[in-house]
Amino acid sequence: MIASIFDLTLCLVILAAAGAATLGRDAFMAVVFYIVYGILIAMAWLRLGAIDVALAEAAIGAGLTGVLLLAALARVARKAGKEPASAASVPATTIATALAALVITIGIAYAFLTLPEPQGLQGHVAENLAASGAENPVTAVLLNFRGWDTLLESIVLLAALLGIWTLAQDEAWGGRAGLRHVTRPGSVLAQFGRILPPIGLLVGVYLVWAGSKQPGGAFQGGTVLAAVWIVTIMAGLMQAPRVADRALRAALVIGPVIFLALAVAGIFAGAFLVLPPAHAGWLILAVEAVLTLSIAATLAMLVFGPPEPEEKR
Amino acid sequence: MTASALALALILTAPLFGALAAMLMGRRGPAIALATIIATAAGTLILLVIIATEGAVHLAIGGWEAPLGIQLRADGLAGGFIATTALVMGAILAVAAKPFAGGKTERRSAYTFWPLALLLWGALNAIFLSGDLFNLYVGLELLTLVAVALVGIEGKRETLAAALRYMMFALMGSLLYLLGAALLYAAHGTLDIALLAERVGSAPGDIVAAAAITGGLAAKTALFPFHAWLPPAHSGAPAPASAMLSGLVPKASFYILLRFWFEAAPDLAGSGVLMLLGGLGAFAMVYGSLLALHQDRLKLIIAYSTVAQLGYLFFIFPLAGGESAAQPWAAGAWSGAIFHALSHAMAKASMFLCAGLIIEAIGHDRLPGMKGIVRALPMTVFAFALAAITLMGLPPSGGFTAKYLMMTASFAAGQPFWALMLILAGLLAAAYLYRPLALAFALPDEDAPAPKAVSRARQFAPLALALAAILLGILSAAPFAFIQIGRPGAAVEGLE
Amino acid sequence: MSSWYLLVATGLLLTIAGALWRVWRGPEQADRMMAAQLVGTGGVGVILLLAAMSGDWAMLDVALVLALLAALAAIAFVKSTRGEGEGDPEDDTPEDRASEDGAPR
Amino acid sequence: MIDLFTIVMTAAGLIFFAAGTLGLIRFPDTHSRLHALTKADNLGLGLIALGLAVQVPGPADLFKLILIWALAILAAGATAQLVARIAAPAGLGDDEKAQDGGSDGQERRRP
Repeated sequence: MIASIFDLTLCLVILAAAGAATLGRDAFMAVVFYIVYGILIAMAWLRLGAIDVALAEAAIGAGLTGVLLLAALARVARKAGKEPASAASVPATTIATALAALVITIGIAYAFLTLPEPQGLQGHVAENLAASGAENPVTAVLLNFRGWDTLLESIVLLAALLGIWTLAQDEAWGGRAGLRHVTRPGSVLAQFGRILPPIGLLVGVYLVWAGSKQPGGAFQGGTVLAAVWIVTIMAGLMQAPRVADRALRAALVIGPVIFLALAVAGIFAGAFLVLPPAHAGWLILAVEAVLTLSIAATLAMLVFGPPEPEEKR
Repeated sequence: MTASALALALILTAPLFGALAAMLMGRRGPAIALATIIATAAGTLILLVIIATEGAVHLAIGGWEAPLGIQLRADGLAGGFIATTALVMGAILAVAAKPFAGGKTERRSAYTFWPLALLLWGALNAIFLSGDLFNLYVGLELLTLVAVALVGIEGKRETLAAALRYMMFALMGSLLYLLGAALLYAAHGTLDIALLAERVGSAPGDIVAAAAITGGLAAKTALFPFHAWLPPAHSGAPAPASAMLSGLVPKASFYILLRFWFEAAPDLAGSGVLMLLGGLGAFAMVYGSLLALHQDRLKLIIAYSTVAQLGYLFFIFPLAGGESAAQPWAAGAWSGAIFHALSHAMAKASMFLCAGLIIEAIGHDRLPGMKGIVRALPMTVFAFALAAITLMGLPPSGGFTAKYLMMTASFAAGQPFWALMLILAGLLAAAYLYRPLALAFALPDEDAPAPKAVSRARQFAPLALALAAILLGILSAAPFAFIQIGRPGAAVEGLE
Repeated sequence: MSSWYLLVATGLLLTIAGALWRVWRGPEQADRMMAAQLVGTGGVGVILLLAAMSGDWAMLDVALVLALLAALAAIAFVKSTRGEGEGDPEDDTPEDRASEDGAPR
Repeated sequence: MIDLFTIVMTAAGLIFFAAGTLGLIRFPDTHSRLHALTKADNLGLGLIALGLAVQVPGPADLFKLILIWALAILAAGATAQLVARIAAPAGLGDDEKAQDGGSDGQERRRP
């Protein structure tokens, strides 16, 4: 009874946040609602027993994406010289979009209600868990059973970064990503930038290490590490790297490169991306470790944005 | 280690390795691209031989069979698309080597172009080989992001707007597709296409899923009425990017539609759905052609032509799908449409590369300025003309074979409407391609500035592509048989 | 006991709903941001209670990540309000800004 | 007995949260809302964490619980100060700011 009340309340609050993010006139407000929405969705995932997803949502949805959107908003304001105007509403387009969304929602809801008993792959995963090299079934799926998806996804992140880099101005190319951040030594922000990173580092590494046994892993750990880096730079304790920096580029690609190399090595075992059960455990941990590095670097660079021209600093 | 595993690994990973290497070593893009072309072409050749001699190849990634793992499938269809992609990418990258050359200092567009182009290739190969609905989604996602970035790579304001619009359409498409795949997984407990074929029925969930997947993929293939993003995006990008975007990228979502309707859910393909898809295709064909007639810029003509040409790819659904699949004409309709997809990929990429070379020579692509360009760029204009022959469907091109096969099937199926539309499509293509060609061969204006010289070697790449499209028509017997390998329903008819 | 946890969690959700109202109402950006902070803290509280209720203490990691990243959005917000994104909000006298401008980079 | 402790502490935590929210909704200006909020929600979360501390199975989880609370205090304290600084100049022209969606310190932007 009380469980249903909780779930119902949660659903209503989620819908309210989503509605406000969509319908609100003010872009800043929409971003704040989006952040709030991420926090609420993480709770919903917990209620569904999907701790891994909740972790990812808390880290990426509520954490990093919010920062990304705030930075984007500030960038638009800077370029346009004023608060970005809310999207001019074109009645016909808006109505058509709303109608399409309504039809799709009704269709999905109807289909969902008529679904047979869900028959996922939990049984298959459990049967093969011992040979996967991971104790956490989610990690087993991500790094072994469906490792090819994960490998491609880690490259999707890089593609997004390349896309953002194409937005740089030509004369700024090669320079430091994003804006230069300055703080006064001893200020609240600077102190905060000193205290948080060690804790964050600990948490990030813990999440990766714990990932093979319990919820966690490269994506969640990498996001936390990216956040740590971002805080350090925003607090003015470090400069963002140059986009032409060799070490940065090596960090960006090392995860996917090692994962790809492992995939190719699998052909000696007769297929592609084969992890021999005897070695799967440490192989997964090694891949997770390098993936974490690459994901952290990529996500942080996504947030910093393209390099800005020197004279504007 | 088996030869097929080696071939598949090469095809899947060489472009991705190349992209990562290009990302690491900013100024070595062209050299890395060359190495990638060699490695991928080697893998492709091995795979083609294996498919031709031993039939379709199946590989469980990581050794995990469906439904747990992801299955790779390389049949004649996959082989045809992979080989065509390798050819087209090779030519495009050869032409791109000059404008995107490394140089002494790293430049933004030269740096980002190579990893993006190679990632695009890697995403295409991943899609063509995948037999898993979610893995296809990941491939599409990679393809979409890369394609959007390539549209905006020149950093001009209006191309960025086109890129954003493209992204909105494409992401909506991805989302719809993902919803459909999620519904199918919830209902049937698998994402594997072969397993889904045994399990998908006509429950409401299956129908909604099929609608979502089809709608999403149609938006990505720019099927009318989701075509609005295509012309500004394809014409705004730099020519080598346009060639990839127009020749290859929409084929990936079309390919997934084929896999879905012919393999995953053939029983769901009622005549209504198939007619709707074909009908929208016919509409797109007329609409795109008419708009192509009204353009005054070469790249826009070529881009609207893509809307039209993609349109009649969809005739494959009424002609070879559903109840037609078991009919004798299905093989012809199937191969015809695939021939069209492949020859269009070559011809359209060739045309955009030609347009790029013309822009290099005269500085713009407005039609009046092209007068007499044949004197400065004879090979380019010749290549353009050959590509035009394919797009019009004149013999002996691949486009002709495609139209011939589809028209025969259309009469055999008792649906002559599609044949009429195909004839109309050819006439309209001739009309909108006539203008640039006529101008190219006209006498130049006396006061026109002299075009800049473009090296012969670079003019050769589009010519090679256009010739390949013609050769596909001349040597059509072998590709016809090859594309049939592993075709769903082929065994029923005793064709092989 | 688990009913109690859920009861408190439901109560926390209601306070979150109240904070949402403030996000909507504003009027200052600072108001919206602070309200979002309250949602974050309340969310951490809810997750702690959910962990206790289900007995699955791995959920604490989610609360940990949320608490760690809660400050990130606020810092990004503060930073984004500076014209050029740089600078410390504590440097809010014109003289500070001027001296900083003159400083060698 | 342990459960009773948990019940009392979590209930007290909830009350603090409720009070904080009430302040957030009812107080008239940005600064007083800020004060109400930072004091209440951290104390609220602290009490809830304290109440649950006696329920955790092992020292590792206890450590996490403490860490969570410490992080929340740290984050809320620092951000409250920072946000207060942002809100400060805005107080001069509330009406105008409210119209264009809030303060963003543009007057200090360098060319």
